[in-house]
Amino acid sequence: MNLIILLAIAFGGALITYFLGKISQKIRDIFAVFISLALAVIAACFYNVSSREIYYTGFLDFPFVLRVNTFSWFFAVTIAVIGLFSIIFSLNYIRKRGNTDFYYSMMLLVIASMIGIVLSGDLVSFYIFWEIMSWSTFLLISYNRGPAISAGMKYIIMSVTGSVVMLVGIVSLYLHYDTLVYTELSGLLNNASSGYILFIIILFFIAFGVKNAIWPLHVWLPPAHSEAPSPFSSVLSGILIKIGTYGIILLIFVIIQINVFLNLGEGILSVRYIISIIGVITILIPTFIALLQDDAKRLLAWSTIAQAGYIILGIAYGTSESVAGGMFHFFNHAIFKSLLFMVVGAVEYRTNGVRDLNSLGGLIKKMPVTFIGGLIGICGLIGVPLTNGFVSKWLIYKTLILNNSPFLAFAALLGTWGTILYSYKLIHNMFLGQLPEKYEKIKKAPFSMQLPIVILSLAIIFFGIIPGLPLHVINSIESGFGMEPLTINIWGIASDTGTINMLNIFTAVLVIGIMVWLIFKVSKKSTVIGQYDNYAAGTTVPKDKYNYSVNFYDPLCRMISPYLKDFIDDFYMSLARSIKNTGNGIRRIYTGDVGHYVIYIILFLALLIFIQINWELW
Amino acid sequence: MDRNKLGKWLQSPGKMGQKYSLHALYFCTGCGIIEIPPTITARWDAERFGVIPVATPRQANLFLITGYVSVKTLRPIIRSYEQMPEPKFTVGFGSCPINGGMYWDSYNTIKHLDKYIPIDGWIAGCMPRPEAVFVAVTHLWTLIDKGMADGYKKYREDYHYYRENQEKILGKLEWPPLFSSKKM
Amino acid sequence: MVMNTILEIIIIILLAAIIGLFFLGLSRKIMARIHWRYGPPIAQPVIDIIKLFNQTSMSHGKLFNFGIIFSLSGSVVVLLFLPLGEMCPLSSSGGLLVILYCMLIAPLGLALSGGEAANPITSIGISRKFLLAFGYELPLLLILLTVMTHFNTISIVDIVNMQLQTGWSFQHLPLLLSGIAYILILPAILDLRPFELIQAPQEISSGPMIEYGGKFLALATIQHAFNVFISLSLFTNLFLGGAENPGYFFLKMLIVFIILLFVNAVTPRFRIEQAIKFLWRWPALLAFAGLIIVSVTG
Amino acid sequence: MVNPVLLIVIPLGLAFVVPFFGFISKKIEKFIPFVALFFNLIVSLRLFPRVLEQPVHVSIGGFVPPFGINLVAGPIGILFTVLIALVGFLVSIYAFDYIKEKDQEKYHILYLLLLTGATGVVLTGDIFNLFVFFEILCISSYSLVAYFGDKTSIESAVKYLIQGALGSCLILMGIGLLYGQFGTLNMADLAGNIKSVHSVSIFVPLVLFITGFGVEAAIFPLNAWLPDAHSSAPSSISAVLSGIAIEVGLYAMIRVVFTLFGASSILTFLMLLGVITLLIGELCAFCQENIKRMLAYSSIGQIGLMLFALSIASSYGITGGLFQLVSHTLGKSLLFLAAGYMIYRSGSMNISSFEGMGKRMPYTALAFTIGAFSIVGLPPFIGFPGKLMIVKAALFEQEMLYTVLIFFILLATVIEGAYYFRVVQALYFKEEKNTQNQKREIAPLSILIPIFILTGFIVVIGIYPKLITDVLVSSASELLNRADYIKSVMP
Repeated sequence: MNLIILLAIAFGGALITYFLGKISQKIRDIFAVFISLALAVIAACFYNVSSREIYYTGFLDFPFVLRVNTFSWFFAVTIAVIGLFSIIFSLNYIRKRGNTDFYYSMMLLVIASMIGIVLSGDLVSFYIFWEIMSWSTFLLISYNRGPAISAGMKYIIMSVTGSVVMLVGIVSLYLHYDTLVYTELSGLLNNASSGYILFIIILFFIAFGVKNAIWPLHVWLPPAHSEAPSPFSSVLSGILIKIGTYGIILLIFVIIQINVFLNLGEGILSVRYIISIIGVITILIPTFIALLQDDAKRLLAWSTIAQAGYIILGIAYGTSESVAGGMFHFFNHAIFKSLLFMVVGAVEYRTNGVRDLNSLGGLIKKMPVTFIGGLIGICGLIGVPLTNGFVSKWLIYKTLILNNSPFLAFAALLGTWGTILYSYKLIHNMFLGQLPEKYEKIKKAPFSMQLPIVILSLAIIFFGIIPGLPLHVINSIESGFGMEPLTINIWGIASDTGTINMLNIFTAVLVIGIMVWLIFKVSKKSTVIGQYDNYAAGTTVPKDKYNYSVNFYDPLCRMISPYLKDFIDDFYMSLARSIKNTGNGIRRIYTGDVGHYVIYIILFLALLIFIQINWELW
Repeated sequence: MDRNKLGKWLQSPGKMGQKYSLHALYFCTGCGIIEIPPTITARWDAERFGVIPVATPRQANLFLITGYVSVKTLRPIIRSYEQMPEPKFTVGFGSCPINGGMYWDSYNTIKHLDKYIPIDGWIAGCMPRPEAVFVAVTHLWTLIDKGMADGYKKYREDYHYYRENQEKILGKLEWPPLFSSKKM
Repeated sequence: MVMNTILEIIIIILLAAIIGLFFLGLSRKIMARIHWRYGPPIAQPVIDIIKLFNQTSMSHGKLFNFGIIFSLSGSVVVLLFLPLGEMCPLSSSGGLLVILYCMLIAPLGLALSGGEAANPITSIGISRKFLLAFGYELPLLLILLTVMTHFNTISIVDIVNMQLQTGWSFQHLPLLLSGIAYILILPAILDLRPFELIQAPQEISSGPMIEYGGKFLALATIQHAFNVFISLSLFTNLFLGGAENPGYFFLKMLIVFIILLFVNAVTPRFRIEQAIKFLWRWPALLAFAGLIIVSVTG
Repeated sequence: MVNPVLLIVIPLGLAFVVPFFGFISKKIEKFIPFVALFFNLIVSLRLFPRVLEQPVHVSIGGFVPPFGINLVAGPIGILFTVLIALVGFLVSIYAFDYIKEKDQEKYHILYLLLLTGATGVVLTGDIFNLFVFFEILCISSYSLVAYFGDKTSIESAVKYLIQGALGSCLILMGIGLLYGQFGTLNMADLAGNIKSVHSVSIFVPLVLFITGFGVEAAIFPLNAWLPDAHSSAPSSISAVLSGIAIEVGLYAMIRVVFTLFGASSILTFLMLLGVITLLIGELCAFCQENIKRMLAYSSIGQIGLMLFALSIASSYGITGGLFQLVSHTLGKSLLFLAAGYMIYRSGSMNISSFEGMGKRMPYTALAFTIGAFSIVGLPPFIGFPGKLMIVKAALFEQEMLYTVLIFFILLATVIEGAYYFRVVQALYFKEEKNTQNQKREIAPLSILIPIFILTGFIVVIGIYPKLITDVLVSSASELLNRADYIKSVMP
């Protein structure tokens, strides 16, 4: 199987889907699912394959290189699988909306271009796929209309800014080293001056930072994630921003080698520390902002930024454990964040688009499976032991503590406690509390929504108990980067400085849980009562009013909200406004009076001659 | 007091538990509540009998109705009583719940509380002193020992009677009749 | 080997239950004595639990049941990570960080259970619980990081063993600061005054427990007892040299607990903002100073 | 043996017989440009391989260069010819259904004259001849701008006329000055005589040329006619004006600067001018609500970008600039054609009137979107290789100035993206306010075919730029090697 065939299937599938939709909606749905399934299966087949394919396509002088190794395999499979689930989830979600052909083909195009990015073996094809991803994402973000339009605008402008900056970096690399193929490029920068490396890092980091929503570049993400269709939000949050992560890993470990990267700068001012600190800021501020959100998807969007901060922190810190933690967290985040967006999407679907946390509640009685998905999702997000998020965070914390960076560790850990607050708020306000009367007749989510939710929930638990599987892959990626691999076993990590064994914890939790359950079961049975048989100081429970969800963390929010103005967003908006004002000002040059125009021409002429006569510049 | 005798404990721990851990819900309907603070604080210290005040009916198994019961307060009383887990005991405090007391001819006072919920014991007086509460508690112990503090069983058996009486006064009640929901 | 571990687990759980319930009883007794009352017998919590198990109870649904089970098992699991002398069944499974995370399970379980009860007062309690946890976690994290950085390990067993060689943590200056900070936040962890915000029976009718009756309340009480044991045991292990000897261990915990009870008996209680402000000011400052000293010197 | 003269003679001749055909049948008229330009396309494509080996010289009337009028069909000339013929041909198809006014024949005559002028400019080797063709181009475009005959179009045509005439006048003065000094009008001959532009007597004609051609090429601050003219002309003419006329102006300017004067010292100035033009064009376009004005300002910006790239005067730079030129010709023509039809249907040039067009006219809207993406420089469309090459050329110089300028250029690209994406969103993601027109209408084939062909070119060259890069490289070497040009014309 060639990589080019994989890409051809991906891109061709996207195109064909559009035209199939003109024939029959049903066939198109099946075809879209089939294509994404095929992508996932084929991508998975490349496990442990390491190959390169070079095509001289005549794109200027650049060869078109595709390559697969464990690193890109890991990302490709994650992308394909999450993509598959999102497509399955879309089946019902999108059915009643207009423009479904467009939706599916763009969805497949985004997935295809992401697979293209991770499989490309040189920076030009990387860039091409990158831009295809950018604009197709833009079209999908704007799909929902209304507020989605400005969200899409924000996204594409930031994205284009990032990518043009990256283009400068790519071209600069090409002019210096005359090649853009990773394998030839890697190691060449060993001899470059540190100033040049810094220049390259900054250029690339802006582009990847925009996509990965690193703190001062994150402003596009909250509106984009919240306004996009939910299945696409899960793609956005689960894998698309991780393409930024992929880029950063590519930059640090492939283009610039890790030892070069670690030796840039000294102590607290070294590049790795600065990026780590940026990562920590990315964790902390968005976590607190997420606390203040009332829109379920916007809350998750801010949470996505915060989790991306963990990934950046882990990768930039640069020890082999932290990098493993970062990459593992990428994988975990892809699972649980797309799961959470699907959960919110299912609720949104059944409640006809309500995602305001203040007006939902009590849906656990109506949508139990969705609730369980949400619960497991937030457990993974928080990192409760036995879910996958735990191991990755544990790795990051551990290496930060043992390498004497307790303040970074502190900030990261504090972020976790913020995560508990907002994620409980999310699940409480949607599923717990009193069920409003208008939702009494809600049905449970349809099968095509429950299936991905269930599978992803199981995956969270599975990889939480058996973290060895992904860590094994990550280990071989790391040894590919020339780093010291971790000592792992299937249940966890067994290094000298700290061991973790999920089997022990799992057994303990299981046994103790069963024991407690037995005690519970043996003792007197309890009567099941409804939500209106509730303590209300003896009075009857008022319907629709007896729910505490508005301003759930009001005391804290009152304390912190003055400090949490999103001034970065304001800054960008004022920048945009000032550009617009400048444009309006400059437009005045064209007065509409032809006399002025003639004067311009004469003045231009006269000025040039005058300059030449006086100073003889030319 | 017999609380230190291990033999009895081993015979029926459940019953002993009920006796010595009376978590009381004070329903401050009227002036009777004024006698409760001294009862539970340093002067008389009800906690040495295991009687402590709790906040919600769910945690309580002793229901003290302190003072006269107006029509308006009857509904919360019934509601709270029904929300308490079984076994549960009720004590009417003062003469008003017994027969209306000084409000015997008031148009909106409940004269015979035991028509609406079962009462396990009465403390007569206006007001009864805190010592009377202890007398009531010790009396309740003997009743529990003999298995005669069975108001909650009566309520279950004669639910129709009570519900009828309640609805006669209060009109149609908002909540569905009890004892129809299934066990789990 | 396996039998040994199982035996250890059973011993630890029983010991923790006994000590925890004893402490609960003791607290009521001591409080009564401070109030010039006779007070209930020490075993009163046990009596309560027996009674509660014999009562019927009302359940709001499956999650209502699951939450309390989850919560209690979470507490019990934490016990297995804490060294009690030589005994520490899960010593090789992640150390202090796992304890930190497992301590989450208990409040999360209660919160879920309370959430399904559909009672706004429960939600208020839960909200307070998380806020207060957020308040005390900030200093707590600093404290734990100070300890971990000082000993350069994340394993609590190693920390205890190192204290056997170098003396109690309290003897080292940065850890002394952290220890004081820990004592300041302990009432918040144990829901004692001046941080008794979560149950607050006079105000929000015992908060998350509001719908608990019968066996639910019994399990919650047991969970609380474990929580008392865990917090005190963690403090003792980290700062007071752990359990060279079970008797001493118990004594250390007792002394710390009695100090807390005295504070509990004589103070009123904070509002939630005041509590967070306090926690983010003094304990956090002390712990922060400790962490700076450790990271500069170590 | 095809002769480049045919490229000029046939359209010119056919232009004048259009009225005669009009006597026979009004319907035939509109096929005349179609036939002429199809012929041009075939001829120029036939010439292509030959030109790449060796530039083709034609001496009119048999006089050898310094004395007679000659045509020089080098790679750059033939590249332009192909572009002109291609876009002209497609626009002539577009005009079948688009131009429905009574006096069609004027349109067709002027249209053919415009393209003849453009072809003449790029093929001629004689500076006066260049001026003449340039005037043909300009005058026919003045008239075409006024084609609708309403107040705004006449006003903008007059504005255009005044500025254009001033520019032509300056060019003529420059020619006069040169002729007075050197006694020849042949470009190669003149170039052989001019060694440096330092002296005022040489510099003044240079500046006159730059200013004069700059007016047509819409260099800031000489470009004030452009937004008015482009927005009030018929859309097919806007496409040609924006896709061909200003590029030809730029060609003339570059040809003069590079070949005639060899003025490498003024290039830095031109480059700065290019960046300023780019920034001002994009900033002005950013706050436009009128779609055609927006596209017109965008053309100004693109011209600035091309001028910047061409002024780098390295092989990379000129290749990049020419690539950008090709991509702009294709992309902007497509945008004007697609927008033109949507304007025709909605009856308003406001961007808000485009809302919901994605549903009403899916194909046109799709083409517009692709054109917009291409102009912004997103792969896999033709704009991206151009942008890549320009960045490469600028960074290749390894000078601080270039690196700073390239960031400005990229900023301008972002601004450009912002307003194009706004239109794309209006097309697809905003509901039309007027609910009566929700009906789906497919444009007639004569509209769709040119649009689709242009879209096809944009996608294919975007994926496979090697299709034209070879030509561009040899064009660049033709522009750069002044001595070779002189030697080849005057052996």
